[in-house]
Amino acid sequence: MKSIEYNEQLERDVLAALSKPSPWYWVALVVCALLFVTGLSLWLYQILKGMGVSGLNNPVGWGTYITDFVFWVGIAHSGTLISAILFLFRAKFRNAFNRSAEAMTVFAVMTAGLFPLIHLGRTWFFYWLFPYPNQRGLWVNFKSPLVWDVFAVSTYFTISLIFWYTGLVPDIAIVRRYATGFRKKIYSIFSLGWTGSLRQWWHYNRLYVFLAAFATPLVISVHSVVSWDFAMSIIPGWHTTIFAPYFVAGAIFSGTGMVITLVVPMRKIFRLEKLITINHFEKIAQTLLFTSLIVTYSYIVEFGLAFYGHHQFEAAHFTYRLLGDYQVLYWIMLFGNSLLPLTLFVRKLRRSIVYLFIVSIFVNIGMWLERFVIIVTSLAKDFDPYAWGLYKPSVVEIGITLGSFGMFFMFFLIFVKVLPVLSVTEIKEEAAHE
Amino acid sequence: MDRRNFLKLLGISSGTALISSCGVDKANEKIIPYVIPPEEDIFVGNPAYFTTTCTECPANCGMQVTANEKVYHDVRNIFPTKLEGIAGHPVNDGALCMRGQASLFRLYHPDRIKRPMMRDGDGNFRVTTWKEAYAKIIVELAAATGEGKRNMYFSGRTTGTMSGLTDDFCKEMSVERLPEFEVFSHANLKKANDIVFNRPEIPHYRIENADFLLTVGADVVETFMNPVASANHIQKAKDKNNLSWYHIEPAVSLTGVQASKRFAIKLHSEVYLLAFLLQSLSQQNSLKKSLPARISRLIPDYSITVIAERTGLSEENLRLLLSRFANAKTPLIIAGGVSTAQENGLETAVFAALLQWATGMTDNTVDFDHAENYGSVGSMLDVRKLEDSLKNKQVGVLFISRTDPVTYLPEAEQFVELMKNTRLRVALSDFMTSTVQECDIVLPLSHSLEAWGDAAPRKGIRNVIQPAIEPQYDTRSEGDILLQIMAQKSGAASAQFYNDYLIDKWHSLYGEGETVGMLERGYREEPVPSLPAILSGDGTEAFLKNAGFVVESSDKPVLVITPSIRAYDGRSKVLPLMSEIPDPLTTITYGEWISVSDKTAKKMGWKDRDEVAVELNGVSLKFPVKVQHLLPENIYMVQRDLIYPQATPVDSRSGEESWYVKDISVNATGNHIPMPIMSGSMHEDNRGLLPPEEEEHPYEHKEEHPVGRMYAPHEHDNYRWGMAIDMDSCIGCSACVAACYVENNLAITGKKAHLNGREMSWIRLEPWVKDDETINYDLMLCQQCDDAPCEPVCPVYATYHSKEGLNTQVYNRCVGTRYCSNNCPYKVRRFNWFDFRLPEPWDKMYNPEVSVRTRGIMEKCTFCIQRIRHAKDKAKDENRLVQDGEITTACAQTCPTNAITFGNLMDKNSRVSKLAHSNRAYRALEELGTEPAVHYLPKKESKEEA
Amino acid sequence: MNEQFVFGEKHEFLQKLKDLVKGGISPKKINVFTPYPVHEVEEILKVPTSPLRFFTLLGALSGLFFGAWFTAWTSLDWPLIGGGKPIVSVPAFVIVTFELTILFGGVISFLGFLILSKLPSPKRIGTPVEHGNQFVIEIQSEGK
Amino acid sequence: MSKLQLNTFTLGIVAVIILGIIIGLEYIFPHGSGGTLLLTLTFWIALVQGTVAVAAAGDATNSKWIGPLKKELLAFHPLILFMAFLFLFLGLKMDVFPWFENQNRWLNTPFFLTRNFVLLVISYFLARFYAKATLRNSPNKGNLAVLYLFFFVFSESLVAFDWVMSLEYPWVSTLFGGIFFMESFYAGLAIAALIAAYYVKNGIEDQTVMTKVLRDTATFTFGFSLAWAGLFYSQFLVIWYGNLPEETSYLVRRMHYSPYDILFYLSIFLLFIAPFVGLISKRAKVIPNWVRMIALVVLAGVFIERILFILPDASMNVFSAILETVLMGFLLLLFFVNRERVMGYAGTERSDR
Repeated sequence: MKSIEYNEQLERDVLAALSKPSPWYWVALVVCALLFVTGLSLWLYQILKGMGVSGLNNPVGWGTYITDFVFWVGIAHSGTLISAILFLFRAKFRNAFNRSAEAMTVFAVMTAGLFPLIHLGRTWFFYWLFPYPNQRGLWVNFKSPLVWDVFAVSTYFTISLIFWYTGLVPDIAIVRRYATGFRKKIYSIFSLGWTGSLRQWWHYNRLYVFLAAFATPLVISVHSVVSWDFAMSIIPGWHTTIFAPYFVAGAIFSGTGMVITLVVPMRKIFRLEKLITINHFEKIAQTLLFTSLIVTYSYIVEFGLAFYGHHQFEAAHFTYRLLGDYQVLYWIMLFGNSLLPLTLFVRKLRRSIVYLFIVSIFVNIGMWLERFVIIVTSLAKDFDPYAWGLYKPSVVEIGITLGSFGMFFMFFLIFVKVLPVLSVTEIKEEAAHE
Repeated sequence: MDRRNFLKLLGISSGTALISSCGVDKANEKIIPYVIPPEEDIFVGNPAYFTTTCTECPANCGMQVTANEKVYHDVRNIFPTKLEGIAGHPVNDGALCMRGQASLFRLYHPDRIKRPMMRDGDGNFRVTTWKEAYAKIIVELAAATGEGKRNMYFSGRTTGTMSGLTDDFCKEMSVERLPEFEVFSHANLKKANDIVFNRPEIPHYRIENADFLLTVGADVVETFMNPVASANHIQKAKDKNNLSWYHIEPAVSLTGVQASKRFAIKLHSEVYLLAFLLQSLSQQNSLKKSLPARISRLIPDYSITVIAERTGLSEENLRLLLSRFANAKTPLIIAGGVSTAQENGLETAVFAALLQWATGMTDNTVDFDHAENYGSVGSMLDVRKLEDSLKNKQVGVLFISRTDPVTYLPEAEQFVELMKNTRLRVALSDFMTSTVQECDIVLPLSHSLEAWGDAAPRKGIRNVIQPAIEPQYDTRSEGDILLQIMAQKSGAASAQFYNDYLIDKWHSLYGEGETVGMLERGYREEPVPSLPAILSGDGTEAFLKNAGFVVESSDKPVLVITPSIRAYDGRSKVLPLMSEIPDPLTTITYGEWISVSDKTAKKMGWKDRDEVAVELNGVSLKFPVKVQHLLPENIYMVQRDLIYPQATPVDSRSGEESWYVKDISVNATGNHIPMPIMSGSMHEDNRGLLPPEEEEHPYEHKEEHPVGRMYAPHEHDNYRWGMAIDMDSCIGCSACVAACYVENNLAITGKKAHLNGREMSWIRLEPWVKDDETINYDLMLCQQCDDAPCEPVCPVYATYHSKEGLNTQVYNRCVGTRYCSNNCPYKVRRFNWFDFRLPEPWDKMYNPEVSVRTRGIMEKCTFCIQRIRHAKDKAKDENRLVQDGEITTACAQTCPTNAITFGNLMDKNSRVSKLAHSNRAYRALEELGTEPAVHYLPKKESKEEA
Repeated sequence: MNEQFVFGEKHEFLQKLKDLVKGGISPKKINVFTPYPVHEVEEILKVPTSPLRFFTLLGALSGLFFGAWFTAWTSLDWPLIGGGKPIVSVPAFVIVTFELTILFGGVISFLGFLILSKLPSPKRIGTPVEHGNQFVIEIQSEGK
Repeated sequence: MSKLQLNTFTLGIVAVIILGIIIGLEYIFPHGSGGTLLLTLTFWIALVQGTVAVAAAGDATNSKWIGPLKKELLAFHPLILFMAFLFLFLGLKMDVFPWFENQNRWLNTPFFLTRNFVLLVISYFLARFYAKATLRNSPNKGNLAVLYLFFFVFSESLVAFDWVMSLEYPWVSTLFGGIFFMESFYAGLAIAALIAAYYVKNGIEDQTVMTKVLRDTATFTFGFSLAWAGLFYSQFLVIWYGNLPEETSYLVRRMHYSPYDILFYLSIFLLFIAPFVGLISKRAKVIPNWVRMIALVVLAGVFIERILFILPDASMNVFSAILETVLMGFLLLLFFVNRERVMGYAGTERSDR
């Protein structure tokens, strides 16, 4: 088949996704939007009444909100992993996923970014977290991990956005070619008047490499910073050196899980089986397995060393995690994060889309629970037994959490209808190589 | 009639500094409210101080009121904002208990009766005028006498001038004054002293002079007589003559666990123990005074083994007690509480009295001359008499003043019925109690902080009661009411004011000058004739002849009613703070519970919060369980304010009621009741909050690992504020907690918040069960760590470390990330989950020097930084440094045993540095390297005692 | 008038390009349009490495120095003790500095890209140039 | 070079002799011998396991870049067995460990020796199977690679926790294991870079391929300098920030006391700054001499850091330390020179690229 025809075909296949949406699409979109709105109104209610509407209490100052924050940041990470790290490693299978993964990153960071604000006691002063000249003569405390968060997350958002958009420009130019009327105008504007001239490609390639090169250490730093929100404190179960790499791996793990969760239905609905093949899935499954092993390794090390010396508090804490009030969550987490992924050693299972989808769901749940367990159990029982107490999420917290899912999927649904879900240009380039 | 004019009457120009305070006469001007001038934002002046007396319980501690000038509802006025004990006061010497600290909540209580009321035709209360009410009373009184009925005046404990006035009133109006009604009447003690010494009184126990104290059931640091004084004196005795204090009790009480040694004794068997002590001591003739033969031969004589078996005390413990008595120079035994309020409580009291006498009782340990002023207090017998005369419809007008029999008496319904047999029922009260509900005329009383008066807690002491604020409602003092009724009857144009009456009395008693002195000090000590107590052979012999040692202790379940340190007999329940602060023994705040022995609980498989139904003579009461360590098996405890023992036997000899409820059955209902238990766990397992035990030091590797620091400690220039807390002196009375609440405007969050773990206390008392032998406490508050983990994590510098070593919290900078609280190993930071505000008019008591926190911010103890600021300003004016002892925190100030020492650690000679560097001192969770500024001195192990 | 060569297949296009360069037409006069990046073109036309890297370097360094200075300066501006840590806690400040390095580096690289490749170009947005999936060689004719 | 060509048997003999000499040294210079032995063990195990791990990682992620060097890297795998036996002799030096006096459930001599020995042996056999498979290019090479990496991670972690961290008992850092296997991999890469540089310099093998390999190894070395910095910083920052006495003691002793502080900063320079700055530019990555130098710097860094880990807790004997290092270096050289035979022993026919 002549490459030019192949390319035309390819463009049609991918852009088919942008055609008129089915009723089901609208249903899904509306459901997500409603969830999103509910979440927002609950947040407003919380602002007016006070943090008391959450289940948080004296020992347990952080709960569902911070869990959600870490969870969404984690989701974001695989996007960068797939687009940047795999790009640097010249791993071929990335271009089946990178576009949607990058979109996922952007939306996930947006979602995550809300939670630090939601969990503030006085949200209306959130801007105090940013360093700006003020007549109080006060700056922010750069020693505080939360300030590191502010910088890490905002940097991460900016860079991911740029990275995503850069990759999009040539593809938008393609859509421009197909679009008509008003939409054509919009696409023209966002294509920045891309021509595909030598000069453009020349700088474009460099930029892409540089952005990838920046994104890679960035993604690692971001989740390290997130992990340090906990590791910097002295609470048993939080204060441990392995946290940074452990959280990074966990993040990529959960993110990869989410990629699968998103791409499997997308592939089915938009009939992209030709472009997103089983082999691609096998690769992504291997990533899942690999990161799962790292996470498991961290679990084992954490546990082992807790009982290694006479570290009374650590030992007490991990016993509590294992057998205490939250043990059920912990065991579910272990199943989803450590046991189930092991089955991916079996090639047949690796290559079964349905099975992968199921595993990915468990991974999402497991990773959410992991953060929850780490955050809550450590706070619930720390040094002073008198101050021990339990936490359980309130309706408001659950509502806002669901709202965040609504927000994320709403954006994703909009994305799949307005932008090419695969990197057409890269697939062309890839095809030309063979 | 305001202070100024009154002082004029006293013949003192308002210029003279009446009370040692600069602000006082300014304050006087401000007693009359006036609309505020434009610049309403500047109003925090220096506070004014008044001396007065606490009327929250019969102990009558001397109080110094701090009144702040502030704007309330656009009106500038002065408001009492803090109560503290008068330093050097013979009763409480500067200290105040938690109830006293909280009594401001009574002053500003929204539920107070605000105007006189009268029951109209259809039986509803309607507002009336005083005149009308008086008129009705006068008419009814006359009518009743006409019918040949008896009018009666039934009141709570009344002392001082008021007592005299009441007599005048009763004579004038032909009313019988009944013996006063107190739940804790201590009738057996009075009776016993009558038998043994012909002195039907409760002596003043001078614990400070004892070198060995044996308390038998008497909860001396909770409610017995004057707990503040007792605690204070126990500490004095510890310092002076190295007192060792043993406590014997059938149940378990805070007092018990605070004693240097505690013995659990079988129910009713105290009397055997005392008898045994008497006998054995006289046999080894180590008695200071030997009992006359005719008495000693009547004292049962049992072998040590029998006694050991009867009492449940081990033989060596018995020997230990004997040797203690034998070797003590000035031993003191105090029986009371649960040990005398029982079937053979009288015997117990008598033997205790005999033991007192025989072991060399002198006026400096058991002082009858300064006997506690309980003479006019009646017993259950008197109540029965009243009930009889009500039954026979002999009562015309019944005055019920400052007491609530319907709530506290057994068979309340019956009493309500009986009351109906009167022509008219007049209530003098500040609250709509169940008794007041049953009356026809309600005369609202002013709070003692709104009225003049005096009190005589014990012979030889006269306390001043003077107002710190105008009456907030149309209320009057009892004195005024009685005088006005009399005046209205005699048709006088205007009645004499009670304070005029007082002046006359005081002038006639002490003369003008002395009166002023008394007002300045707040009290006056007057000489009393000394009349040594002599053993009355006949009385004692007569009693012993037919004394019954009948009641044997049994293994059936028994419900023991104990007094409550928070509610006293129940009267202090109306103070919301008393439910907010945990019960020191169980750490329960709101609601009721039944204490179940841990052994019983294990056997029955009950856990905290399981609901049980207690069947006692037909009635079934439901309580959630609180497992209580140290409580003997089959013994259940419920606090006095929660239930009244229905129909428990009353001792016909003394009128004392028994607090033991027998033949009960307790079964689980299967329900699970949410109950706010503040303590997450009672077991410390060597986490470093209590001092680590020598034998198994949890940080043995310390030496092989040099204590490392990543960065150098930072500088302090003149001050590093620190604290030393002596847990050996601390008696767990929680007065410090209450003081902190009032001083720092802490929020009252309520039961729901407590169930969600959202209490706001900045300082808390943590009980730890030590290997099922005893309960040790630590007092946890912000440790003001030098390397505070909470500080660096705050993104906005809302908390940071001051040069003076204070871990400060900037309320208006805080955005509420709660990271600091997460990272605080002591968990002493508190977050404002909602806008916790005191409802009006309680907000009148807010301390204007401390900001009231809004929702969404973190708050914490800062060593009463407002007080530090004041002292430093003062020092700065006189350009010098703050002296040691010049400032103290609210918690330290009110501590009856001075367990808390606050000061400057940079000053090597300050009391706090000395204590901090004493070899006893340790710091909480020291191995975390947080460098706390709070140093603890552990409770001395009772081993050292034996 | 520029002369244009249009190809459907990559190899034909590259072949022609090679010939043209051999044919002595200076690479400066040649412009090509491709549907996706073709690295061979750069080799054939001897295009030097993109100057974009200087923007990147500039961005990264400015971020680095700004971060290092800003964290230290703000802390010293009002020195507040926290947890006994030094006022200027380098280990803690490394992080923010690092993030700023990346932020500046990334953003300035992007701007550099826009500047260098003359994007966005209003002209092209107005009337887009479409070559579809074809490979186009454009040679500026003499005189111009 | 060709002088060093030996047959398999002689190679074995030489290995045994060297083993004997090293043991001997421990007895000739008993003072501080425990520390010296630990140094030799921890450093060289990192190298030999690392080289195999690098090859395995290539197969696990089936990225082609390392292919051309596979055989060279795998040539060292028999030395894992060598180290395993050398390790056994640590059994005679257990007194270097503070917990030797009061042993507990995990830290007691028999269990300590067996678990580590067994893990090493297992990882040896896996390395061997993997080497066979990959050179035969058999389909399950990928799985074997993963399996090897799995055990590599665990045995290196135990090297970290058991051999080194327990010198500071009861001090713990959960990241210690991670740092160790990461460094081992780092060292493996450095060796790969050395070989690539050597090939390019002496024009052995296909130059275009080798230059590419050189660039890739260099790039990865560069990347790992960052990764190392990341892990080091993660551990440092947590301890620094927490400032818990029983945790800081470890760092304080190495940062605030001479001479360790020099080693401390030196290792940071050798393992992070030098390779990062040295290899940041695209051009530098293909200059054989330069890359070789950086590679040696990295290896030196790992060596220095091992000293830094061990020396504060277990004294060393300088002379025997040097001698042992030289001997081991020689042994590695031998195995490299005789890679064809070793691989032959590993049961592969000459594979042609």
